[in-house]
Amino acid sequence: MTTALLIEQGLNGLQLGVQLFLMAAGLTLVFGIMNMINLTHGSLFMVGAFLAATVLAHTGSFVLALVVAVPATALAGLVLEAAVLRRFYGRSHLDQVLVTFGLIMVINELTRMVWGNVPVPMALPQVLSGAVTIYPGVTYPSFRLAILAVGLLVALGLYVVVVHTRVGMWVRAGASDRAMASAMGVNVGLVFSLVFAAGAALAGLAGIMAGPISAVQVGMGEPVLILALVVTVIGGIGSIKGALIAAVLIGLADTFGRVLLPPALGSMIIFMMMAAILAWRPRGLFPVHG
Amino acid sequence: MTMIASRAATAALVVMCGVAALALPHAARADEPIKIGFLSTFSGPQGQLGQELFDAFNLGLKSTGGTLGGRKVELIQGDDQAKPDVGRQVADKMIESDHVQILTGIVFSNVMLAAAKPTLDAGAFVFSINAGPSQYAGKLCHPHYFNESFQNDMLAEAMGIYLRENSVKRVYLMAPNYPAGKDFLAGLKRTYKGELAGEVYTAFGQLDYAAEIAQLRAADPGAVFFFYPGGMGINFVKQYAQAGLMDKVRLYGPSFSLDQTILPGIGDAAVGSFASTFWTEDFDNAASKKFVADFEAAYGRLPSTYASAAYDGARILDAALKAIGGRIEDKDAFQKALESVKFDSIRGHFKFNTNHYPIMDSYLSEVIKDAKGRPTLKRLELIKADQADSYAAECAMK
Amino acid sequence: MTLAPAAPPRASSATLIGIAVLVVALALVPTVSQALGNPFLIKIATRIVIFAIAAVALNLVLGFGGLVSLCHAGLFGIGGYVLGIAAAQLDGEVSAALLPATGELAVVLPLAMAVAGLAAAVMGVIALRTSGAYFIMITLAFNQMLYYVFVALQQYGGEDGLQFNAALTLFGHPATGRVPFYYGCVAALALVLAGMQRLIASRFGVVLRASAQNERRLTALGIPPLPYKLAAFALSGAVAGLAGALFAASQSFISPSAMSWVQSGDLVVMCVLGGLAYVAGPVIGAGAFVALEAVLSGWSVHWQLAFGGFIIAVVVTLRGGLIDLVRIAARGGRAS
Amino acid sequence: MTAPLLRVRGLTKRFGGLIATNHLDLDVGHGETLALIGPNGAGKTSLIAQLQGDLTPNGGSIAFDGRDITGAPAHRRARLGLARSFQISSVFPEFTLTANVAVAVQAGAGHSFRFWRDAAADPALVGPARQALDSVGLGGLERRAADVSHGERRQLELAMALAMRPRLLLLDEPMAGMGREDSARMTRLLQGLKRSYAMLLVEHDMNAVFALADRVVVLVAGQAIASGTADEVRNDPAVRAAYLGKR
Repeated sequence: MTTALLIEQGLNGLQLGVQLFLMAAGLTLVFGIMNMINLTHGSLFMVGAFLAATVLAHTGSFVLALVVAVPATALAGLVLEAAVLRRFYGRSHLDQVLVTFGLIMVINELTRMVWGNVPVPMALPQVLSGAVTIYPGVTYPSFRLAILAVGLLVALGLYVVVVHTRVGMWVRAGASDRAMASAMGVNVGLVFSLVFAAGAALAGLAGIMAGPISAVQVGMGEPVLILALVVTVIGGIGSIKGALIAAVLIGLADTFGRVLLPPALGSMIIFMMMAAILAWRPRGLFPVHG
Repeated sequence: MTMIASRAATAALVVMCGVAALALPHAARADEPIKIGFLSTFSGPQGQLGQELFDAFNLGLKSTGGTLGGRKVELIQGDDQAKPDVGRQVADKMIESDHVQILTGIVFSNVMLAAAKPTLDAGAFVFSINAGPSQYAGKLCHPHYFNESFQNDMLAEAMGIYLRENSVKRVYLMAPNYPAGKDFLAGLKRTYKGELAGEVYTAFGQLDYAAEIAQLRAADPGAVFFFYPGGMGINFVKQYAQAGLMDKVRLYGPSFSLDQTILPGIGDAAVGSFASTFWTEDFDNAASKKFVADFEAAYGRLPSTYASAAYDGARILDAALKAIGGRIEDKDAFQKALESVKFDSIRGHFKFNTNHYPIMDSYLSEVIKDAKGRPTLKRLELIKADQADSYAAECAMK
Repeated sequence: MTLAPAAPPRASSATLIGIAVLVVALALVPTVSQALGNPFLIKIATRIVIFAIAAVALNLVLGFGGLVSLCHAGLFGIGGYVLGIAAAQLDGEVSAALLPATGELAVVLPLAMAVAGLAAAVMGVIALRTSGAYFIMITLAFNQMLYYVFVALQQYGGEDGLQFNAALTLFGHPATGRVPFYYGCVAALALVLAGMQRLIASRFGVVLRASAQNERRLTALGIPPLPYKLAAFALSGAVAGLAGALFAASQSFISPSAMSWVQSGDLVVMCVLGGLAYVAGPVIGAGAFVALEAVLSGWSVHWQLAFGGFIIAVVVTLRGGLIDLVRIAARGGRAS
Repeated sequence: MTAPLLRVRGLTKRFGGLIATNHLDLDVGHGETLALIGPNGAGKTSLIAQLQGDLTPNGGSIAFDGRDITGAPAHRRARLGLARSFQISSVFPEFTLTANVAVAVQAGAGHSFRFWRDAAADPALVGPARQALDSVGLGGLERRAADVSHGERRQLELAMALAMRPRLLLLDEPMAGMGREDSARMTRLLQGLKRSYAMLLVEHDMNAVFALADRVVVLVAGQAIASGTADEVRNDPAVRAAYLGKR
């Protein structure tokens, strides 16, 4: 492998990782703070992509698509939370898995009824449709660089919000001790709704960023959901830092595994890595609780 | 104790109700409608393909007045969820519970392999409008098994012929790591015979191809031949174009990777790539023009190559049954009628080979934008007239 | 008798009667099927019984051990491939160094159980280091590895799966006749249910159920939970392997798609749908799942909308699964 | 002169920068009831957890009946006769009271790889379990542990500890969260048990401590700052300053 190719594949791995992080961040927050396994996270990813593709098709503006679809996905998340999921915070993980499993089926079929079976086109934004030379011999698609930038910005933003703001303090308080947080005057229900909406917005954003490079179709959320779950547990449930590091790790392992290993092993590499890491550190790389 | 008993009774009830709901009394008579089991993939990410086949098959039925050989048709729909064992179970149900006489609609080869055996064992016909596994073209060929669409390798072999005859050097091969993917690449290699710049298999259902595309670029090939059906095709072609390779290294594939199941999802990015095919939207025979017009009117989209075969499928059944006065119950007669079927194919030349797979013309086509700005396939040149598959020699019918 | 989930099943003889009634009802299917003139009913009932065995096996660790395993489809598939490979050798299509070429169920079924149980034990040693959601995901990882291994095994059909024509026998008698095979499966389910019922009530079962409730307490009392959880996991895997072998036998076919993680998820859904607290709960879950899937998927291409809605409705309204309906009915009956 | 039943030497436990146990020396004699008192955060529960095996110390040694158990796993210590009742009730909520105690009996009756016989109908388990429940005043109460009152659950904990036929009871705030009446009842109960078992008692209820303890050790910041009879400790100026004075 030449240096140029090594750099390009490294960028590919990093970009895939960052894309996974966008998904895993919301998942790990909801999982860690509300102790809720939310399998509909993949559905929100899909809804974000479909909404953006529709806005884009009607207006031709990618920015407008972002501006409309991200809040709309957050709203969809809020509705989902208020209508069904809220009453499952106190239930067992199994019940959560089952109800969200049922919701996946329902949301998929509803999406199919609205948008049909045929994959929906979603073009690249004009400014980002080219490629940039970043090293002699390495040209890289601008849009993928944009994904990289967005992902890193989100990571930075999450860090600032969670660690340095009042809202972040509430979130952390709500996560560690609900009763205590309520006593301190934090509206835990509101905080949970906010966190859920934020997670949904991130999933939607991930879907929108994935739209131009992949097929916008029913069922597009589930493969990504599995990878995001892998990232979440490798990083340690509830840890944003862990999610970022695990996502990049998975992105790089997957990219180089696919290129360097025979196909059968290449498909397995992520799962072998997860099994090895959990055997070594049963609570993930950055355990949050206890 | 009462509770225990009623618990068990309710449990039994739940099971029995479910089971009983499947039961339908029956009796087969010749004046009854012909029963066709349409077993296809309707759910999950591949659900689009089943729907495409179903829509086109129904349109074909409509074009024959809703009858086959003058008899009414009862179409029983079933979802295999792209899982072989589910396909086998639903095929069993169609045979034993619905008493279908023909099983059709299957998309995937592995589902076909699982579902065809019990169907044929039960004496019913398998009439494939899509899945074309090599096993049933060769060693497993069966008097009651017909495939009117294609054998997996055929379009790849056609593309191999074109690339060889046009001296395209150092072709780079890519396909998903599953049986049809391997069939397609094997088919290309069978006729291309030139030096390969690389041969890469990716995971089935893979979303991101950036790493493979980087390797591809580094290998500096003369052309790329790829087989990615469905969503994988959309992902790959979009990402290939975004990597700036579309005008540097030409993209060749079978039409399943570049037809109307995929092109709308890609948008303009695929324009300028080439597909081998047995039918395109611009075929100028009357039957084909009617098909495209009717399909667009009925479903508001252009038909794909999948649809073209499904549409022809209904019309083949009609023509064969017409020849024997609709007597599908006479299995030998029906088999002979199918073997020598004459009908007005939208694909132009069509006849069944000795192994009950098609002999037809293959063409090269290019992805262009049509008058309405939609990406479509435009027929360019004939690659091979009366192309047959490569397994017919292994078939000793009966 | 207490109605609490996972409460010690005191009235075990009464519960055994309940299981017996369920089994007798299942045994009546061939008669019903004949009366209706629809032989397919037996096939779908066979599928229900086989998945019921797998779900009951899973529920040993899931409902009673509190371990959410997503690798049971993998173990199910291992059992299926043991039978499939053994039988396919008779056709001369494949060969395997470690497995006998035989279609004798008395040999192959125990073998399938042993291999699946061993695989479960090996995975359990690693997976049981973790707990909770981490356990779910590490078992998912193992399931995916098993899946890709069998996809890669081209000599056994790879993704296409493995078909075989060899006739299966039980103690030398043909075993693949539709009705006898069905009765055999029902008998296997009855044995598994009765065995599980005893197991759950035994000292071993007490430790397993106690570990699901409060592992720390159990340790403080002087019982290390790990060996017991591991034994339960291996046993559960072995029975799942039995179900897989019966599945392969019923179809003369096994493919990797039967061991995908989605299939593992389906087994979990069957357990939760039926009710985790009772040994027979998963039987009801498997029946509802398979029958509903078969009925709904014939109605509409949008069947998953109704199927998903049904699952949501059950989880939202019935905390203990479908078996709760019986409890509600019983309460109503008592009140009147 | 026999060696003490429990002998702790130089025990140290750190949580990051926080020292929970600081080179602690402690002895509990055969048949002795030792009360451990100290302000919140003094490291009492951490100490109990290290003795029982739930936490691994960073340094020092623990010997039980002359045998070093510093590195022994919790279940082995339990078999040797160390029984703990938890500060926050730790029971099997889905089991009945009898079944809860029967698990403790079962733990002392060899391995549990017994797959066939109905444990709930096994007199060898149920008999001693009922006996232990009787001895804590819960006889005849056949309910799920999740459904009984807080006080009853504390009694259940004690019954489970007794059913292990322990040699040393580690009681972590057995009166925590109890009303005055319940506390008094529990105190009487423990007074009755005092003759049969050695006890290490962590408790905030000073009336109970002074009524039960043969000796009192005062723990502050992981160190024993005083030791002696209840009266001696009560009058110790250092203790008054560090602990009693604050209240």
